Amino acid sequence: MKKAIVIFFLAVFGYFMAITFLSPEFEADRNRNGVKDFYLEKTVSDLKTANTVTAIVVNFRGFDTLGEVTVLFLAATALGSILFKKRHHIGERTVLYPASTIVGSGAKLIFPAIILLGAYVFIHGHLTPGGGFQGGTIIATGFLLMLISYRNFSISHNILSVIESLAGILFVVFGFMGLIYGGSFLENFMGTGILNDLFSGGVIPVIYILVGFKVAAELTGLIYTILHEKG
Amino acid sequence: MVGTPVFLIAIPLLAAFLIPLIGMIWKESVRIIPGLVLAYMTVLSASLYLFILENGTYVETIAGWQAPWGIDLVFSPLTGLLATIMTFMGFIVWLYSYRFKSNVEFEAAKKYFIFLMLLVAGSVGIVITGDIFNQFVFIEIVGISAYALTAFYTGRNSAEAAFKYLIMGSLSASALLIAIIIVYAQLGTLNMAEIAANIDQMNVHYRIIAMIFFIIGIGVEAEIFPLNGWAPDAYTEAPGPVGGAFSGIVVKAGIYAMVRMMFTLFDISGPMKILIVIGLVTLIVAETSALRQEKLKRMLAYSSIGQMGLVLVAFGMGTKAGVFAALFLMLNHAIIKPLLFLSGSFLTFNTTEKYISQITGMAKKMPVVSVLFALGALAISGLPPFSGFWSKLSVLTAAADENLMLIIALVLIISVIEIVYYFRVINRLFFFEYDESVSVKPHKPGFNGMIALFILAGLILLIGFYPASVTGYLDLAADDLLNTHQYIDKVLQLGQSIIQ
Amino acid sequence: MEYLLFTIGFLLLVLIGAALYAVYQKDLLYAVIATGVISLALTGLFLVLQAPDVALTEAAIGVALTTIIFIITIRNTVRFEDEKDKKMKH
Amino acid sequence: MDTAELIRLGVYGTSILLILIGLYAVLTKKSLIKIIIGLSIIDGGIHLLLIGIGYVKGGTAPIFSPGSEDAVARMVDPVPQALVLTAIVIGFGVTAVALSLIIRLYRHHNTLNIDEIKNLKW
Repeated sequence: MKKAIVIFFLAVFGYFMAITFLSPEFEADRNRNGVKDFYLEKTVSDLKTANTVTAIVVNFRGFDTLGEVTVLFLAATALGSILFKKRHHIGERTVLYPASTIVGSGAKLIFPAIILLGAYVFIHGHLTPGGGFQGGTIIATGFLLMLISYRNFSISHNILSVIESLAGILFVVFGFMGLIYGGSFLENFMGTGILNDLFSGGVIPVIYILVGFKVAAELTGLIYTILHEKG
Repeated sequence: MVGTPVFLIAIPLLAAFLIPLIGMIWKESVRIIPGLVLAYMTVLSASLYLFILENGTYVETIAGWQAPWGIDLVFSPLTGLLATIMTFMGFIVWLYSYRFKSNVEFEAAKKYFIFLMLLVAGSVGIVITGDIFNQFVFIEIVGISAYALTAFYTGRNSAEAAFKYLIMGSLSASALLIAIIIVYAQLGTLNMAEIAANIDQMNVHYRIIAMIFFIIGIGVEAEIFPLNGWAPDAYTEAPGPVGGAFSGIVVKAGIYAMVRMMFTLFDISGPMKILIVIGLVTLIVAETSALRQEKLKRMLAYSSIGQMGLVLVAFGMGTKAGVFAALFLMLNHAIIKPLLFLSGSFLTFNTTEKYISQITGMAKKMPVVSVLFALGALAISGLPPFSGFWSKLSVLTAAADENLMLIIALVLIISVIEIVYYFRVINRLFFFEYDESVSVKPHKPGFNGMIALFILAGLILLIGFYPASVTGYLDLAADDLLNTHQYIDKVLQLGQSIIQ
Repeated sequence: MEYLLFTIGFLLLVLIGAALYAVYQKDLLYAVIATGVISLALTGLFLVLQAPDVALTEAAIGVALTTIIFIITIRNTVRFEDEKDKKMKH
Repeated sequence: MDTAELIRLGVYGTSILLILIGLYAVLTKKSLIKIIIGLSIIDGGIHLLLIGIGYVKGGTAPIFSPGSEDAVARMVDPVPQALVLTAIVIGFGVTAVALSLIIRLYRHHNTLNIDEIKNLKW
């Protein structure tokens, strides 16, 4: 009975979705000259940033990004709060068996490469695909690999928390510097340089690198917390 | 001025990132900094509000891009009023919970205050932002803080209440995202003013579907029926002050988002009727449920949902008087409900179940708190001469202007129901003998908590005896909401539109 | 163009297949791996649909991190949807 | 029907199907982990939908390489991509919180079956 209701509901929902998105009018009525062209044009002419997505994420819609790193920060904090135990001893990591020699050495071999890749991705965020989020998550996966391969590989929670806090504070401070030197919060107040140079785009790469540090620290901390949870 | 609207969001975020760092060195700071930040936000918001009352709506651009292209923050008589109320209530809740968990873990207190601060900041963000995707981000900030606060006590049911809230919250966030997709695909913009200016270029079918998704997406925060299943559990399981924060801050932000969407974004003939229907259903279901509750906080939660239904009904009338009445109701509710939650949480201190029967005869043991609770109960059920009376009266007059006899009758019936269930509690509180086997052990309420309660009670009496002290501001806010053209003109200052 | 169409069609089929498998599979570990496959297919699609930034994010978050936190949760709780066979936990 | 139309219908149709499958899992499944899996499937569908909105036939990625500054007309819409980036990260945060709640529920109830956990009324 319950299933019948659910399927009926899904059918209605699917019908509405289908008539919205699948009808040819959806494409025909679309207004193509929205904000898109403006962004593409200004990214090259004003911001000198090759990657338009980065320009949008960090500059045009930078406020969203500030909110987004806050969401991650909140999630990491919430995880600690929800899994909080009265007698808080750092439990054994939930890795049942130690990794085999092959996995262990492989992880050791790959780990620096992953970190390097992550750093490359977020340093070149304004030139090539990628950026702070991508690089940060790649670095977090590197730490994850080490955490699950070695039972006694540990990261200081305090250091993670310091990195995270400093990156977040600097992000907001750069926003305020935009307010002071440029006139509005998060404004690109530095010289933008030449398109496709490593040092171009003004404040964009700086902020994206901060985002990278923050995301990497937050995600690593998050995984670390949940890995030390014994059911 | 001590800042611009963006400070209302940037400063709490800065403080949230700073607290773990300073907390390592100076433990007490995790309690003090949030209080300072909330106090600063209140002062800033109030001074900005007074500033814009003289100089007109203030639109702040972010990252230096004019409104249709960048994100903008709109500080108008309406949003300013709401932001001031929210930040002030946030400060009150902080004041109440300042000593909260003082004897327990430092880590827990740190997290609690970070969540509380970001809850307030996110709610203010929902209100003052001028961009629908930015609003989505703020809704998520509020959401995650709220889930974490609900699950704060490691009791048995709190995780479950939070989980229920999380499922509904993230489903509705998905609906909101679909609505944003439809609007962006059709109009190529995310700016509210730009959407409002060009909404008639959008196919009517898509407009209606997008609006339905918007209602689902915002409905969870606004506690409309049937998306409010999370509320009674979350209010019950969350720490006492958090119930006050939810009803005083989060719900207001949800209602604002909904109303802004209906009045400004989607200009469909008859959306007001939708609001009235949603509001009436919410009102009736919630108030009849409140009558049946055995637990104090569940009853308060249902009462809160019912009040929000009434607010939507008043907004749905669509007239100046209706909007004025709705805003008046929101203001009163934002003051009275936290008072009820906070004093109720003193009365049921340290109990897990929080049954109404457990407060039997507490008036003899904790007279001041009981009197304050009774004051809130009388005010919210709309008895003169307290503040609730004036807002209910304005709803009735607004309905009478429009000849909506059904609404008048229903509001009167609902008021009777409210009086019945609140008097049930008051009766138990004052006219029953204290029974040690049933009732909770009385305790000495904290000094800071009592100050918070007295401030709220003072406001209730002030508005009750001098309603003229606030009606002027509410009048300006109502004008602001109804004047869509002015909103569009102010935000798109140069008069430029990207869509020809 | 045919090549593009074929790639997209294949990825879409993988998506739907993996989603159905994830919903119907009683063994949660397999279901979680299937969600990882969904993310992988999405990564490919984002790449084909000219969104390399999103593809990178989805690859790191969707494929690696989400899957691993799901697996850790399963390890800490139960592995089977039915839970009748409690001793089969791990 | 030309290629662009086929791609468009396929992408939109698949994302709607994904959303429906996810919703089905959320609404009918008894296991809490299955519910969260359903949520992440819904998220995936919505992200695909957003990317589909921005896609133009024969478009290139919105990244300028040296000498291609005039390629603006052929680029796909970068805005939905930025939105998806934000949405993915937010979705991950919500998933992590949900899973930690699940771990705590299991600690208390020793089960993840939604019928056995419900001691709060709906």
